[in-house]
Amino acid sequence: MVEILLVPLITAFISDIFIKNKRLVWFLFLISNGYILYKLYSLYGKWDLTYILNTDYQIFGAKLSLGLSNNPLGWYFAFFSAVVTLVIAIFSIGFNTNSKGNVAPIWMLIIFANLGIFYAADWITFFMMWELMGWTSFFAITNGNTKALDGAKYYLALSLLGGSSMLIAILLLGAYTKTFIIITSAYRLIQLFNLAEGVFTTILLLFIMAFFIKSAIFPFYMWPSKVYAVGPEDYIAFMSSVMIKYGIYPMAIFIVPVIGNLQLPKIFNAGNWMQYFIGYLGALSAVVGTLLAMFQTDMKKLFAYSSVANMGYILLGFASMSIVGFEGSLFHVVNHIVLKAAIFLSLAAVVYRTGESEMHKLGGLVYKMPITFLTFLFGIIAAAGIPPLNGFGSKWMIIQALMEKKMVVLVISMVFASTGAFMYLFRALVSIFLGQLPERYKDVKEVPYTMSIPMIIMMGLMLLIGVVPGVVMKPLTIALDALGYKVDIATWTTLSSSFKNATIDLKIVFYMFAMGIVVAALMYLFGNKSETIPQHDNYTAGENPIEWGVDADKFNYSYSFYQPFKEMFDPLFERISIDRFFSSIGKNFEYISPTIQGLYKRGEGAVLLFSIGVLLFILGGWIL
Amino acid sequence: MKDETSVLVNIIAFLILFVIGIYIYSVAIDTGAGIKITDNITPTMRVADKYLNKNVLDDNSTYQWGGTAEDTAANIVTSVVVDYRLFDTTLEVIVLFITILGFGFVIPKDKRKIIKPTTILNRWAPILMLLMLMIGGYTFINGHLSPGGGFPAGAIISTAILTGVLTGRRTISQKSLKIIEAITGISIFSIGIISYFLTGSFFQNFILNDKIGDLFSGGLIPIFYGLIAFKVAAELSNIYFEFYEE
Amino acid sequence: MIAAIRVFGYSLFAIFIGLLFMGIGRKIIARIQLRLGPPFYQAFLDVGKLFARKSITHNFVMDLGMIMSLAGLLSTMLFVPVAGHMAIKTSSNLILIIYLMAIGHLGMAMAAAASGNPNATIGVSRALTMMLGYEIPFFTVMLGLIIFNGTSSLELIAQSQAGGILNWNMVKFPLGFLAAEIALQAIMGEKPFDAMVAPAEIASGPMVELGGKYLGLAFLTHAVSIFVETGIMVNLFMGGASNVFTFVLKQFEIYLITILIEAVFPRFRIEQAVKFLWTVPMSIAVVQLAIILL
Amino acid sequence: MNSIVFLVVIPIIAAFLSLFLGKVNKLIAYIVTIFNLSFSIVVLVSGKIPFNVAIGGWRAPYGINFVVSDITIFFLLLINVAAVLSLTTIKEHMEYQFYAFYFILLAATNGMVLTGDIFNFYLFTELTTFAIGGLVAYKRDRLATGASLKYLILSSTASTFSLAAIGLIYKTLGTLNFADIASKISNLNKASLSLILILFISSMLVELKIFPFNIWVVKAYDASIPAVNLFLHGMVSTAGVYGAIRILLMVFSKNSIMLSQSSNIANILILLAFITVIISEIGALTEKNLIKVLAFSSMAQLGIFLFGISLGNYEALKGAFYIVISNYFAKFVMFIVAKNYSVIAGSRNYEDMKGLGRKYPGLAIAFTISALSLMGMPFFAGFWGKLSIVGNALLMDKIAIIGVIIILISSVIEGVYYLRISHTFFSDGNIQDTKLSRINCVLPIILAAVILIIGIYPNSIENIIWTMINEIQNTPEKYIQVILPLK
Amino acid sequence: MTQVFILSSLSLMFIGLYGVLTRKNLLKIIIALNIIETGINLLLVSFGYIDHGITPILTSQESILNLNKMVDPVPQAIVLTSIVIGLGTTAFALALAIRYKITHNSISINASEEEEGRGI
Repeated sequence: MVEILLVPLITAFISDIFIKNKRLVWFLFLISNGYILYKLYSLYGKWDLTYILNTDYQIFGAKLSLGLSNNPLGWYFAFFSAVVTLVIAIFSIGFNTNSKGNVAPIWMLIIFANLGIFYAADWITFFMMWELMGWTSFFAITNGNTKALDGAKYYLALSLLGGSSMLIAILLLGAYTKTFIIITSAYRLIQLFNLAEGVFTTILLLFIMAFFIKSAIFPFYMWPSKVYAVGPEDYIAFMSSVMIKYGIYPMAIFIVPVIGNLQLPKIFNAGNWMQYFIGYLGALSAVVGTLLAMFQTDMKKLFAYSSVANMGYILLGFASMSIVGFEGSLFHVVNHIVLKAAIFLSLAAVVYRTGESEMHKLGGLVYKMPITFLTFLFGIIAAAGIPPLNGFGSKWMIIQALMEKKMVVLVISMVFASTGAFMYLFRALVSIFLGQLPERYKDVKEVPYTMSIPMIIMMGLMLLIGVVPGVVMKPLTIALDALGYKVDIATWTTLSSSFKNATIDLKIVFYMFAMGIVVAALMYLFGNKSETIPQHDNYTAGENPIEWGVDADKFNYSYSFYQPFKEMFDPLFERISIDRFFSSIGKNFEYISPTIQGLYKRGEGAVLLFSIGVLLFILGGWIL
Repeated sequence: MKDETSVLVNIIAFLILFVIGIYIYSVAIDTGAGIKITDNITPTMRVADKYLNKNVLDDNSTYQWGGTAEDTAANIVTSVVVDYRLFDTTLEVIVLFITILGFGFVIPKDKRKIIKPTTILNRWAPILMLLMLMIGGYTFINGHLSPGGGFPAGAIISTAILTGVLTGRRTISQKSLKIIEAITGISIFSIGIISYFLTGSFFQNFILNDKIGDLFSGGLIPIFYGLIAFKVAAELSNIYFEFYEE
Repeated sequence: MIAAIRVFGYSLFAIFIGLLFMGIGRKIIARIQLRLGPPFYQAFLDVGKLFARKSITHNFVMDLGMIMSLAGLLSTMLFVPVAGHMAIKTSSNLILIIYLMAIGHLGMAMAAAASGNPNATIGVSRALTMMLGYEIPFFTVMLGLIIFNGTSSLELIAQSQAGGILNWNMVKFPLGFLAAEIALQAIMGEKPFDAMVAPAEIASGPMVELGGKYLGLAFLTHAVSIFVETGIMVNLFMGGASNVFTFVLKQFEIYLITILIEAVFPRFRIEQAVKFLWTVPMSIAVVQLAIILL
Repeated sequence: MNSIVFLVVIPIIAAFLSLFLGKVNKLIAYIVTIFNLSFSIVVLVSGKIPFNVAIGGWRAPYGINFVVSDITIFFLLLINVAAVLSLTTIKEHMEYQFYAFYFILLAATNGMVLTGDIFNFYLFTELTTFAIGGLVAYKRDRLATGASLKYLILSSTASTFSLAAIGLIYKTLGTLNFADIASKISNLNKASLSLILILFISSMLVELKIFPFNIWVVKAYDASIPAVNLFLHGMVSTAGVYGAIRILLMVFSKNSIMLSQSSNIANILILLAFITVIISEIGALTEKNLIKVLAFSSMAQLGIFLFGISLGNYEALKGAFYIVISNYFAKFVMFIVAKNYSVIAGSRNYEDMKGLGRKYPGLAIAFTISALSLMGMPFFAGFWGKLSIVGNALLMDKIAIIGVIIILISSVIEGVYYLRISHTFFSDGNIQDTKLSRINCVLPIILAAVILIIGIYPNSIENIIWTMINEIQNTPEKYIQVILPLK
Repeated sequence: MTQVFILSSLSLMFIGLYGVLTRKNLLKIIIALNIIETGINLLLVSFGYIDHGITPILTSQESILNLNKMVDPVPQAIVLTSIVIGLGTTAFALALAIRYKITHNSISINASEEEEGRGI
């Protein structure tokens, strides 16, 4: 069991030594990812595997022992992120042939931490892996270019803050429940609820704060847009799809079971106040994420906010606290991993070829990069949750669960967010791929094979999960069953919810869609033949716009795409901005620090401060 | 010109001292149980009682004038300084060595011309130097009998050298002063090491059974005081030579 | 194989009914505007003419887009139970239908954007904003019905309104019906909310570059969308009739209401439309929801 | 056993000799330091610990005595190892005064750790102050004289306070020996005990770099040459830490770990500790000069150490020991790296050191590892310290909880500015390649490896620390009986 | 009688401390330091004071008899060393002050090291 963690560590060390020649390092990276995937596959089903390392370091009187256990939910998260990481690894071989910095060793360390987080048996190991992942991702994001620094600094400060709040929570938990094992601490925490409710809520809130920072939920939704815009694209594909789930995994394994069976009064007999707290935060991050995504001009920032929205959906699933909602959000975790990885791979391909990531400077790439366009289109359809592809299944289950629990406001915000999602996703499709092709990208070619094959694999994955959800739902339900949830094992193609005959068969949906295409194609062939003519000689009635001194892509309407819509929301966003609030905290510290340096620079008040110190001691004696 | 920050600093300083004073006063008149800082501890409870009765090694030994004791110095302060707590004094010598070394190291080397001495000083200089040397010698020789000791003796001897410097006569060169200083320092500590080899523990007095009161009593004390005197004299006169212009 | 024939039959029937409604609709609007108006079968003639004529396209994405839009609408139609029975025996889920409708809009929008004409992309952006506008009130109404009936399958909701006119949802939830009507107006893209096709400002928006068979496909898509939207309204609020004829008649009544409204109203600006949609129908729907919940 | 005094006498004799041996002084320095180190290792191995040496033959409360217990030998080793390592960084020829000051500093720090007499401890502190004053002023330029003078003024006022405290102790308890004071402290009046404590602690906190008393720190570190930085960090603050442990926890605290009955002094200490941490972290946030950043950070680490001690819980004390060890190794690496990089880049501003991490990856990685250990990141030595301090402070009273929260926030700030520095090392810059010999890359890598080993597998350090803690736990048997056998 | 000594030495110390805290000129600060030193020395000696005590020097047999009237020798030993420390600090500080005058061309304590031309 432990060799699955040792392999990435050793490869990280080796590739750090041979960091100079890229080809070997990235090849090693691919092989170790492949090995991890194979190992994870072989671990399926063996849920009692554990590995304990006893240290005689004493904390709260007891000797600390660090452990790894193959818990089913951890396996579920680890396996599907390993699948996607392998695909990204293939992609990044081609992508990194001529990139400056080499992020492979640090990335291997992150994968080590990733597996550690999913397999940690007790809180201390979990925290150790969590913090390791925190600072290694800082180095991966900056990776040598200094303009990435302030975004990465912002992320680092937030993740360290999250880490500290989690440390306090873990230690309080350890002190009051006398154990660090995750599962037993969950049960004892519930009993602790009626003893010391104040401590219970502080522990829970601190945990939730740490997980929300990592998963970019509402109060901390700003860092993805700052970080994804500056990091190396292939690593950002990994980060935006897999690393944003680190907050969700502990929510699923610890917070939801604890909140689930708390004997708290039910509000509108739907759930206790904590469920609503999580639900409303999820709804807020979905709505705010969607609105902000609409107004972005940089494509990576746009998809950063779309990740925030998707995390919101997952939280809404958790808030419903019904088994269908729980399954729906875990299913959405895998869906989001797959579709976000696909989208960011195609973005990486676009940036690899054009080097530009501002949407209004791009356009018309569909004719030059058809495979990238298709992946992006599939990604868009999946992200918007449109049936034939994988996004729909999980959103459907979450909406069903919320409706069944009559959490009306949450359902409405979810639907608002998913239709809004359709708006900004389509906006990205239009500005990057459709419309006029600017002059400077005339000679842009399709990405080489090593990069287009992973994209095709991703397309296939999305379609496969879309049509046959059992590929993900079956292992998920088996894992939940192993964990002790009363759940019936999902069939290959049907998804069911607890409403009266609310089961949908995605296979039939696919057939219906295919038949629709056949009928439409027949209608199309029935018509007369048509000839293709270049784009810019239509509305300009044959004249070439260049004679008017304007080049073609000036006619590309994509700069402020939803201008009227934006004006509706501008007054709202001017007044309250969480982003300004957090960065102002940072600014205050940086504002105070020169005054302190001034105090130490001249140093002539030394004796005065000495006597003030003595005074403090004396006053302490009288006052305290 | 009194700008307002310094006035503010004055007030703050005054306040701080005022509060400290009140605090000390309140501690002094405190009525709690236990020994207070104001009442003197009964003499027998103090460590000094053993030094006075010179019975540190075995508790009930007494001594007579002219008889012998574990430490035969008449001046008990000297016995404490140079015998019972000799290590402090050796460290004291090092403090002086370090500070004068630092002094010489840090002071800028722009030596000033010595103005021509007046005839009176010229005439009386040798007599004065002789007198100072005699008094210095006296103080450290019977430091263990009468008040005084190595440190004041060194200071007096250095004033002799100072008069030599003031009158412009070359009494002793700075180089030789440094050598004296080093030799005396090393010899102090080598005596300590010798006593370690002789008696098993450092700085132990290995000259015993001499009688209290006579000139050569007190074991190693006169030797130590002599060395200290010369060391202090050498160091202090080192300072004068920093300003002396050949 | 029979399933394929049934699907084909259903789609032809839907197209036929759709075009029929369009023709009759144009006739009625003409009559309201005191002019004779084209014969009711005019829509069939147009489609025939369009498919016969040669046409121009810019790239494969336009073709793919148009096919996808028609295919999307058709597959949505296949899930709407017509008078109780559907092309293929499966459960027709409301949420599924809402998301499937998005494919039609996606296809149309993609074709328009691929044409590279700025008017088209402006039209598409307005269409999508409008979609966000009408989606929320429409969904709130549906949410009320789903929670009331405890199921999200359209068939069961239709069957729950069996029996006389008295237990139709239209009667039981008049506010819900009113809100759904206003939202329907926007879904169909009729006059007060047709900022996206706005012929005056952006030369019929997305359809600006379409000619020949592409315009024909657009017509068919519009026809099928009329059929689907009115079909949903009938199932939700008018008890989804026992035989096909009454089903079509009810659909026509719904369509008639929208046509009448369309004939007399000027056009909203896009943000006015969205603001209106989010305030008036939304508040009615919320009141309806509150009634249902309490 | 009596020969332990050689540790102090030999360097002093070498100091006197250094006047004559101009060129060979460096060799003598190496010989004496290695003698000290090997001698303390021999004493450690000899297993006769704990034992007591009476200087001049006079038994304990009356004469001066040297005590060697577990804590003493541990800190002795730390100081002597630090001395040997910092000597390696001296490359160019130094005047003989430098070596004289160095020898005296070595003797004084060893003496501070060994001595069992409070006046002797005061004298050794004085010697350290003068030696440091001299070493800081070694460059004799504008910065060095200012820093040394202001340090001297502050430390001499502080020393008068401690002298007053010693006088009061002698007046009330009649003895100057640590063990004797420890056994007689309980029959002191509460108010006078807190007066004595205040006077003594305020002079000690100057050396422990705690907030109102540490104005001298940044100027002294910035003004002195890199070797002196290492002396300051390796020898002086370790001796200060030893002084705090010995005096606060063993002499004045009766048998309970809390600082004697006056718990409000402990509260004030906690308050000052976490104020120091937050202020020095904020101070370091926008500091450009690398040496000043390290000075601020060492103040913060000592603040956390004091916080750990004054919590009054043995596990928190264990955490404080971890912090001392991790800070000791980490700062060593950082100062050496700072020295090498500032030599290459020509200026102490870390922005001019861009790209050096790519030319000399060993140094930059060692710097990052020690930075992460200071931040308390897992898999590094600092984490274990932070874990037990935070864990136990959470269960204490309100002021401790506020303190822990502030310390965690400041460790976030520390993380931001340290990783920003190590990022500038690794980012691509144009540095003309002045050949830095490979050998001085070796030392930081070894020390970083030590930090990593402690971080990953803390068992070895854990047992050593527990032996020391149960010496503090039962001070009467372990310390007082050794010195004053039951009469 | 001891109150007089203690009070006078305390006042000496406070005057010295006030001087160190408030004066700007370095030489005045060093002098104030000296005042504190003498204050402390007087305080230490006064701790060992006994009413009508005699000096702890044995001059004859009968002085051995009235040992308990002798003043406590240990504070005097401590004072002896602390006087020399006072001397050392003052010498070293004065040397530094002279060099400070040259490098900062100003004798005031708040002449800053980094920025040029500040401080009187």
